Amino acid sequence: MRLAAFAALAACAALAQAQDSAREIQRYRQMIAEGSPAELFEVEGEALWKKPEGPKKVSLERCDLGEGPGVLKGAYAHLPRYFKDADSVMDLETRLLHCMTTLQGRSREEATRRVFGSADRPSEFESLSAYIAAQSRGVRIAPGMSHPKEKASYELGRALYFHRVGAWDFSCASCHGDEGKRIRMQELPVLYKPEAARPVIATWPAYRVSTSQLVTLQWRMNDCYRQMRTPEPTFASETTVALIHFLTATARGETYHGPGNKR
Amino acid sequence: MSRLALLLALVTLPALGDPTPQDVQKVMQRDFHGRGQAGMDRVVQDGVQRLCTESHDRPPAELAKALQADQMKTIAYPQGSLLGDWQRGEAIAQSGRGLTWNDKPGDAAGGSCYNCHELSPQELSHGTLGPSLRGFGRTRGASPEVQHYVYGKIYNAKAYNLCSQMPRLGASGTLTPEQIKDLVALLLDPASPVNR
Amino acid sequence: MAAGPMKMRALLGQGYTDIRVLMNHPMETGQRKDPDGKLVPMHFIQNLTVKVNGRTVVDAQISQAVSRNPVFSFRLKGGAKGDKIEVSWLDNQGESNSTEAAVA
Amino acid sequence: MNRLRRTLLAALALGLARPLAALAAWNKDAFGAKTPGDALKSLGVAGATPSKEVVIDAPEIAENGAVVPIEVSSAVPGTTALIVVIEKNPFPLASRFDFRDGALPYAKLNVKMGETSDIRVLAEAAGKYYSATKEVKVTIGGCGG
Repeated sequence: MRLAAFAALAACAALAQAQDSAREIQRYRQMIAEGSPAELFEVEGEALWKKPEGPKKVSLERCDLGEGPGVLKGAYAHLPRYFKDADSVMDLETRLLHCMTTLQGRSREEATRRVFGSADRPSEFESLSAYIAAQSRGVRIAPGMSHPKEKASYELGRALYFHRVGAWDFSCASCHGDEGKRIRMQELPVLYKPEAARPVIATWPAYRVSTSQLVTLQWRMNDCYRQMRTPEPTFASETTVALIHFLTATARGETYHGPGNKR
Repeated sequence: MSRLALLLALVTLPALGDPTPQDVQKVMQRDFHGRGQAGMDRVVQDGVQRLCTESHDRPPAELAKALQADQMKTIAYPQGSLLGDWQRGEAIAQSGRGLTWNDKPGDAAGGSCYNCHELSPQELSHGTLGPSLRGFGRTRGASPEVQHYVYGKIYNAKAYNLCSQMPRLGASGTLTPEQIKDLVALLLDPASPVNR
Repeated sequence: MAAGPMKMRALLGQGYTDIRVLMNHPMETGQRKDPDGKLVPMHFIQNLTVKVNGRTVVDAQISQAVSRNPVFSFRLKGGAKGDKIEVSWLDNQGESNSTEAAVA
Repeated sequence: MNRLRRTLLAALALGLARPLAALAAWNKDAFGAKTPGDALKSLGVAGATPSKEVVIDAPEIAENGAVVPIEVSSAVPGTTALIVVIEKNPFPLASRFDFRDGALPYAKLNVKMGETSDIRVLAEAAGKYYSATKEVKVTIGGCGG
């Protein structure tokens, strides 16, 4: 009798424990979000933006991110978008690469040698992304949606989201397809739905506490495909831009408030 | 293959202008590159992936049945007991490594089980993409039939539910038959924490 | 980045001043291996000092158990807009850095 | 690197920064101790009274042991120091904060935890010590690949 009562008590405790776990993880995330080292990367990124580089020894300060040469305010919130000079849709990192090769005269090979950094040595794309994204704080997310190539990019991104592929048969929707699911303790936002995409996209790029790195959306696409057991998507390729475009377009209307914090 | 093509043609076609899985595959073949053990052969969809993409994971029943039967044929059962060592099984269930471009080929892979399933109650950090497997063997026992089912399900989940989100852990070469037996033990052995 | 930038903000709250400071530092424990399998030498901040208008108010000794890229918050009694806050650190390899901000 | 650092390095080279180094004391014995008991002994703490006035705000579960946010404070009148001990870390003493007139006995910081452990915080007031304890469970997040 006492044993049965004890077992029932244990079962109740286990249920309560599961609910507490989720709540406590929420609190954990909230607490780490309160002081973000992302700001340190913004400082580095500003210095890089203004630093002369490449054979032409010029800075990126004349780079046109879509709002005119050198205009940073709101530029990130309006990407990805179509650029006439490149006749293609570009996200922030792709556009930065474009400016490195055109303005600074660097080769694509040299400029993409280290697109994702380490805790000890961030990549220039990471610091630059933090700095530039921060200049869109308070601006509504509104990527390009009108040019035929922008529409095609969005459609490709959506098709990629549901495309099952790789050694484990995953699509993005395998993990980000149903409400209320988790991998380990990590909640999985259903990113093809606006209400889920908005808070996520509004805080990328972000400082990732588990690796002490500033991570970008190009990195996120790359590392999801790695975990999906596919080969590697090329940095700044149409595939990665299209997925970023689809996710950002799904989040449109939200006010940008990053760079944020991630696990 | 021609039978498959014919069957696929029966599936509702997406709206005109939307990229088809064939279009997407072509883009991926251009935009991806092989790295480490993750070769470009992996962006070529097989029949299961293609049908599940086309049908948004809701394949017509007839078609699903036919393809599931094909998948069932991929499962190779070892001789004798399918019950391995649950302690090794626990370690395999915990590990999320294997088959990525930065895993060393030949290094033991894990099953990533806790990423999606609850198993041992001691592990609080478990996913919920798949059903909870806590107490799995308590109600089902560990008869040869149950062992056979569990081994097969881990080896090739698509043989049971064509568009399941669970990887084909044996058929994809992720786990060895020995490792799958250890996972069967983790789920069915009465001494396993899953059942205690 | 050994000793990169620091960032601080000091805000006047209800009866106290809230200071938050970010520091760029690897906070190496001496137990981590680099990608080549070599141990990364211990490298961490040991002392942290907070001064208000030149007077020390917090003196902290910290260990390698503080996370990489440390973030600290402190609170001062009262305070006034324009008070000069200075935070400085010194690590086990003799490196140091400091930053200043006025209470806003 | 930044200008400030260059200036500081130059100052170091000239020996100008030496007073800063001389000011700073770091209790090598306490921080090098491998048990909480030894660490506290090296800090001169003989015993501590459990007190609800010593507050530890930390999540009960942390998804990542590399960054565990904790907020510590004391409402014990006359608190002049807060000591943070992570019981199961290889070197348990994590920090000691000395507060002078003008500072509240409060600190927020992120710490590393090797495994699930109790965090113990001691407040020093008028030569006496008061303590509180809180357990933080360290788990695994993400895909683990």
